[in-house]
Amino acid sequence: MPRLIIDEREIEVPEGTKVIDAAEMLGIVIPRFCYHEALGSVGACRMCAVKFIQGPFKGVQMSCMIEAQDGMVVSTTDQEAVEFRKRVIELLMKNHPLDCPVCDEGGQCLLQDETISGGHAMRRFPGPKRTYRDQYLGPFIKHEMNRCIHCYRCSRFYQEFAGYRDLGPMQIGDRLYFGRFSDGCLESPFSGNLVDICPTGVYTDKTARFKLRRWDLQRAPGLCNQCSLGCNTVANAHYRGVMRMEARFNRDVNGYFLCDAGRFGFSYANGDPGLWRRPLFPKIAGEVAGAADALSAARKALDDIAAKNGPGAVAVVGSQRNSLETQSMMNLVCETRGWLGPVFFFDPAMRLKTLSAVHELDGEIAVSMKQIENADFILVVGADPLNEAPMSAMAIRQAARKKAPVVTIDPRPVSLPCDSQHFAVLPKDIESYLGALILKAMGKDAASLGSESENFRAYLGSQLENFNPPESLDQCARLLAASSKPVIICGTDVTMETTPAFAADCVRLLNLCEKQAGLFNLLPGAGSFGAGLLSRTEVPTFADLVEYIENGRVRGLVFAESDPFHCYPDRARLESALSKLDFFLALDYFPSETARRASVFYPASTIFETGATFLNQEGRAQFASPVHCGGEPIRPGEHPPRVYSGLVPGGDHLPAWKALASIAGMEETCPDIAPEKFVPPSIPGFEALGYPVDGQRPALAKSGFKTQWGLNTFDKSQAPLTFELLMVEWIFGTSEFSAWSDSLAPAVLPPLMSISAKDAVRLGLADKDKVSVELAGGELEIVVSVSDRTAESVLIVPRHNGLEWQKSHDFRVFVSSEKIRKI
Amino acid sequence: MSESKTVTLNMGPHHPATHGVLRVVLELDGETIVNATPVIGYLHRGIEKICESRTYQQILPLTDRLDYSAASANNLGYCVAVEKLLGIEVPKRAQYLRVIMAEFARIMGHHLWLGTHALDIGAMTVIFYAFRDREMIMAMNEEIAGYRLTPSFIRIGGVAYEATDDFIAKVRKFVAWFPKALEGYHQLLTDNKIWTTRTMNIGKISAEEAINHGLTGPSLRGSGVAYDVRKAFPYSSYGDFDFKIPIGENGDVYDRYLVRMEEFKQSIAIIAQAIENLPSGPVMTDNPLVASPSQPEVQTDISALIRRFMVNAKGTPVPSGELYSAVEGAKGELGFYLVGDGSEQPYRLKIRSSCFYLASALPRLLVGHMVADAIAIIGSLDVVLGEIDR
Amino acid sequence: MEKSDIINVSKNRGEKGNYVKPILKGLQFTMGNFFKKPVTIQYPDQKTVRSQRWRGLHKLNVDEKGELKCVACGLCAAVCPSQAITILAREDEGGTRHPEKFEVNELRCIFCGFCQDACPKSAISLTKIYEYVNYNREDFVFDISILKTTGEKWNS
Amino acid sequence: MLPDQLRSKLREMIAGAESPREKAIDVMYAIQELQGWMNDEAMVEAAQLLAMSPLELEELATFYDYIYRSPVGKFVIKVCDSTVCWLEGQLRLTDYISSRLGIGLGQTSADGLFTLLPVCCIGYCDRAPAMVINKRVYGNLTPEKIDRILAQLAQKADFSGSE
Repeated sequence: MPRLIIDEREIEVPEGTKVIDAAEMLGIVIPRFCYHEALGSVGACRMCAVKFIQGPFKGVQMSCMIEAQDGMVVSTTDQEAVEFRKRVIELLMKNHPLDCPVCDEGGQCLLQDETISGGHAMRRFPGPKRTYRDQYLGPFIKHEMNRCIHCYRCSRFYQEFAGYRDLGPMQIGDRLYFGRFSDGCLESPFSGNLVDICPTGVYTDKTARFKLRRWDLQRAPGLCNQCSLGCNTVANAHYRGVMRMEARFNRDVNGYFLCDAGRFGFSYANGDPGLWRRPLFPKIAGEVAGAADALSAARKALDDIAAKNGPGAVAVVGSQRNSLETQSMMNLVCETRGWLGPVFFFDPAMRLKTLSAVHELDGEIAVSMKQIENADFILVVGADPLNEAPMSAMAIRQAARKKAPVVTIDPRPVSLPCDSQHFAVLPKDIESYLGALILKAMGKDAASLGSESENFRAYLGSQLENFNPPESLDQCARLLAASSKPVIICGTDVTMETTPAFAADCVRLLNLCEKQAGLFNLLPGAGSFGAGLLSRTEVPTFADLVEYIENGRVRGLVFAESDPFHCYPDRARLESALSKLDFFLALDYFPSETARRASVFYPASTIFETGATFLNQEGRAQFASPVHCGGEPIRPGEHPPRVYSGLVPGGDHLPAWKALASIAGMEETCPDIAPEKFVPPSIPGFEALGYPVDGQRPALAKSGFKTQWGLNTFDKSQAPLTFELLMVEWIFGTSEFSAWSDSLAPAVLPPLMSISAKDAVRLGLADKDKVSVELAGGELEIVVSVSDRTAESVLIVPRHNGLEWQKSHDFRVFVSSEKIRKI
Repeated sequence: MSESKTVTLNMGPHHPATHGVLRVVLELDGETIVNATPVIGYLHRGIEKICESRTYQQILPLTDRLDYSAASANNLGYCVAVEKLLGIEVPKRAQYLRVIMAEFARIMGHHLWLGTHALDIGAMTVIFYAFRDREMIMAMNEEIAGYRLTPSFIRIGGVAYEATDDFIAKVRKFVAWFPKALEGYHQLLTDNKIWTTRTMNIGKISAEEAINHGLTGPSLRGSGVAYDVRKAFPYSSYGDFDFKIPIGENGDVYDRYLVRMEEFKQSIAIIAQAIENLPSGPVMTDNPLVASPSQPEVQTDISALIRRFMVNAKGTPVPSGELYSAVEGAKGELGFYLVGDGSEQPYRLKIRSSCFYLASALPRLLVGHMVADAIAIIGSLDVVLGEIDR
Repeated sequence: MEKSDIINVSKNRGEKGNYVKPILKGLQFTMGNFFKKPVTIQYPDQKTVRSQRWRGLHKLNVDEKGELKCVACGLCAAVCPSQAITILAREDEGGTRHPEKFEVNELRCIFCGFCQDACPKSAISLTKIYEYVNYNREDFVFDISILKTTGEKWNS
Repeated sequence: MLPDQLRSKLREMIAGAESPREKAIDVMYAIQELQGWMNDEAMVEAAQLLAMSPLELEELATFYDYIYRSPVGKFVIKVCDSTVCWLEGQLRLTDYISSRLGIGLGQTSADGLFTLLPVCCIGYCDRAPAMVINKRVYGNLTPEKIDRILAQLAQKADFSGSE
């Protein structure tokens, strides 16, 4: 560990630390443009010059290019270095246009800050400035190339870090241009990070264009709740609306970056009737009512049903986007009042998968995204990281950049922003491939590993009887055997019920072989981990609940941040079931069909208005602070308010969990927010933490081998010439957030059904053909995309908001070949 | 059987002789004051708290509104404090212009005191002449700063604008003319028997007591203590000027009157020296963190534009540290206790208001006097509620 | 402090017993001024001239084409100590930035002139108008249309 | 868009390389030889052949002065604008050429014969000022010499690649 002296202060830093980072550890921020911790150093901008007084280097050098070494004495304030930096900034400013007043970056601009701090005050160069033509870069990013200072951060991020190949540096010298080959949308779903990473205003946020200045914003550390990763954000609000999102640094979770779905998918939370669609007023039977009236009406109706038909006639339905607070309150309400629920899952299989994924994960095998980046072998099973949890794909790329092999086993044509070996296999075969791979990697000497290994071999022996693994699997097994820190990324969307548990035990087996293997599950939503923790076994899923409604057992429903019209595969049945109910209440912030039909609708507040805790898929509890108080957005002409009001208009919205407490008559008895009272004591780790719990991973008990994989209920049989209809997620266009965030709409691609090349030949279909698939509920018309990376005998269809996939009538559907017709 | 009972008299807050919204609760035994309690806070605007959420530049107009009768002196006090914390040097020309503005502010403040104080006691004439001359200074404020009462002319790092020729001509004219006007005030009051009878040996306070009560400015000097911040801790080039500190002997209303009358004379002498020896050069520091560049620069030079942007939008980051810095305001020692935390906004700004100490001495001064004398005593202390209440 | 810096004003103070002489002296001063031209003027019939630097009502300046110079950068709103300025920007068809809304609440304003000092485009300036009346407080919230023509209402 | 013959020749060329990318310059030269410059369609096709994104090829194409992304004349005059040539009066000579041909830097003469471009050091400093026309280097330039060279070239219509 080298020790060096910077500005007369001594510090000891880890081997390989750059001098610029060593100084930052001391709180000395050396000016920089091109250097970024995530991107590394290139020494392009010459801004981080410091004077090396003693040691192996002498004189003015770039602190980002030199690693800290013993005996170094560095001065950042030396006159020579200061003068050097002043000249550099003067040169960088040579071509910068007179743009600050019209530039959105103004006020949060690194170039502005460094110009001031560098002491460059007067332009001396009288010559003309070079100018460029700007490009159209899609709906999210505005390109203004004249402002560029040629630091290369954008192309380094875009090409090297994120792994996309359509934006980069062109020309040389003074003509250097960062852009695309021709105008068009950026292909990367991480393009929004260009806004954060650009030290000046070349790339600005188009969704927030000209709407704000940094100093006008209310900012708060927030969370992205669109997938299970729980990336950290900074939410920026203005005029009671969320205006933009920035990534917030969290070394263990998302690092410095954020995906575009998370960054631009916030407008659902804004409620200006003219611009956005968020419902802001409580409604009783479709008529606008006061908040208190709506709550008391709901309370009375539910009490009546409970009194007449017993408490079990009322059920509480949640979803994958509930916060931990809502989930805990639903649990508490159901326990106290005897109501049925809480129902977190629509699909019974998904419930099983989530529960096993959550309960099989323990503190020893769970890994964070940071650990994925440092893995030396990555095995993706039944997961499509880029579509299900985009930032995990970014983490995989970082591992791949460090030469970690990436293997994907999935029916989908999984594509990652890095080289990977793909095995297109049916969901039922994923375990066989995984098992065979692990078995081969364990090698012969693993026989001595103990009973777990024996069980595993015995189980696999039966499974692999008729299984002929391809050659390439042997190659992968050798790489896995050679690795020391492999990570298995296991999905829950298309896998069998047992796969998450199986994957967990595979990880444990690898650990028996003296590896530090890790498991990283991808769950269906931000609240999935909490739902898995708090789900009680006797509680039915929504699929069961529909039956109860039909046979009259359940007469009243509460939907807490839940929209079955989005998730339930049989719309006709759902409509008739809901019409049979005496009463149902919707607590939501989406203008969903459920909210529209509800007997009473109460507009719950969003994550931006009332803080919320989420457990991400590795069990890390994180708290999103509220950023604004909510209420009706201030329209132009209303600010500053001319009339005094103690209450923000429309600002009395409660979060779903508080509304629920009030409806259940528990606002008196309900504990004030405190996790140890909320979360049942059966889940360890919360009682020691105060509220809000943030950034910590409550200790997950060591669970050990479960070997539950023998108890497979999954029907593996599939008639010949039938296709399994696999419903999958896309990064844009399938989630509820995407459905109601108009800001994401331009990025949503039309739905495509992916089939394998062989199947396409068999069915006589070609790429871009439009087909009609006959389902139980009607015909589904969709364009075909043929890929040789898709597994055979599956039809892969996104749960696209522009597609009426709710005709499929069941969560698992098979379609025979004659039902697929080209039109 | 006779019972002795005191009468409580509420003087103010809307009383023509309390000059603002000062309220004094008087307890009277007959016509003699046995107890007096000043009540303040009717003009409280929370300036100190507002300062914590404003940039250093934005605070400046607020300081105008402390002792609004002598606004430039407050500007100067605040700017000197911030500049000390920033560690920047103000150009000499700006320092001289500041002195001119601050001394004009003192004269303006004394004009207001003289006119209203005499009016309270019954001498109606003086206020017309005092205000006639005060108007001339206001016109000069307007000429150089664009505003009459609250010029906000002195800015952090210098002054807002260059002095115009017209301004300098006006100052010269005023300097030449004012001693004559001052002679007029003396003619009207100084030897007048009614005036001396109403003021001599009224509201007497000894030097020791005055110090103990924290009195500063003319009220302290009236008791014979030669303390003036301009001499004791010279700032803004006050050391360059030749002027004298007037002191009294008796510490009564009349001596305080005489001290202020002499201060008129000294102030005008300072202005005369400053305007004649006005150095050439810039009127604003060239420190890029402080100075907002000129309009032509901003419209052609991106570096200047960025400076404009940062200075106005973000403000000037001031190093962390704390200091107390005082100037001699029209009423006494006006101190600014400033705590910087490295950001663009002060962590705390405490204003040492000289008037607050003057008002707190009222119970001591009033007791034993007649109600009618209370008017003379309050007037002689020259309190301004804008500064007390803040 | 040096002795020479101090001047004792109470030295010549004495109980002067004469009522008449000082009063005559005062009267002499008054009579001396009695026949002089008055320094006051007959406001509002007569008005004094405001200085070039006078800080009166705001005005939004226009360029040669008659379009607002303002680009809605927001500096004036940021620097305003009394938060009297509200700006919303919009993007026109050509992608340039314009003020969608520019409001100055003249009742909040303290006329410090920081806005015109801050403006990088010389788009906002303070006029010499210091007399302004309205029947409603709301009418003192000046929007673009009023600010463009500030003063026409009261000058006519 | 590319002629089939050329395409198969390019495929062959790429197949012989360890990684396709290393042939990027040769492919572009080959295409340029045929059609004079690299237009957008040719870029996209070449990128496909090389398994690169069009942008990646563009990065290379625009980096090199000898690959033209816009149409050029028959003779491309590249005057060296580096230090030594500058010292020896490059600016004067460039002005001379541009006034003689009636074109500025980066322009092509109306008859389509000449294009004038600045270029970074061509390693001919000992005979500065220097220029390159197509593949031939000329040093020790004087106005008279330039007159001679240009007249010669204008006559020689099929001056294409003599060394």
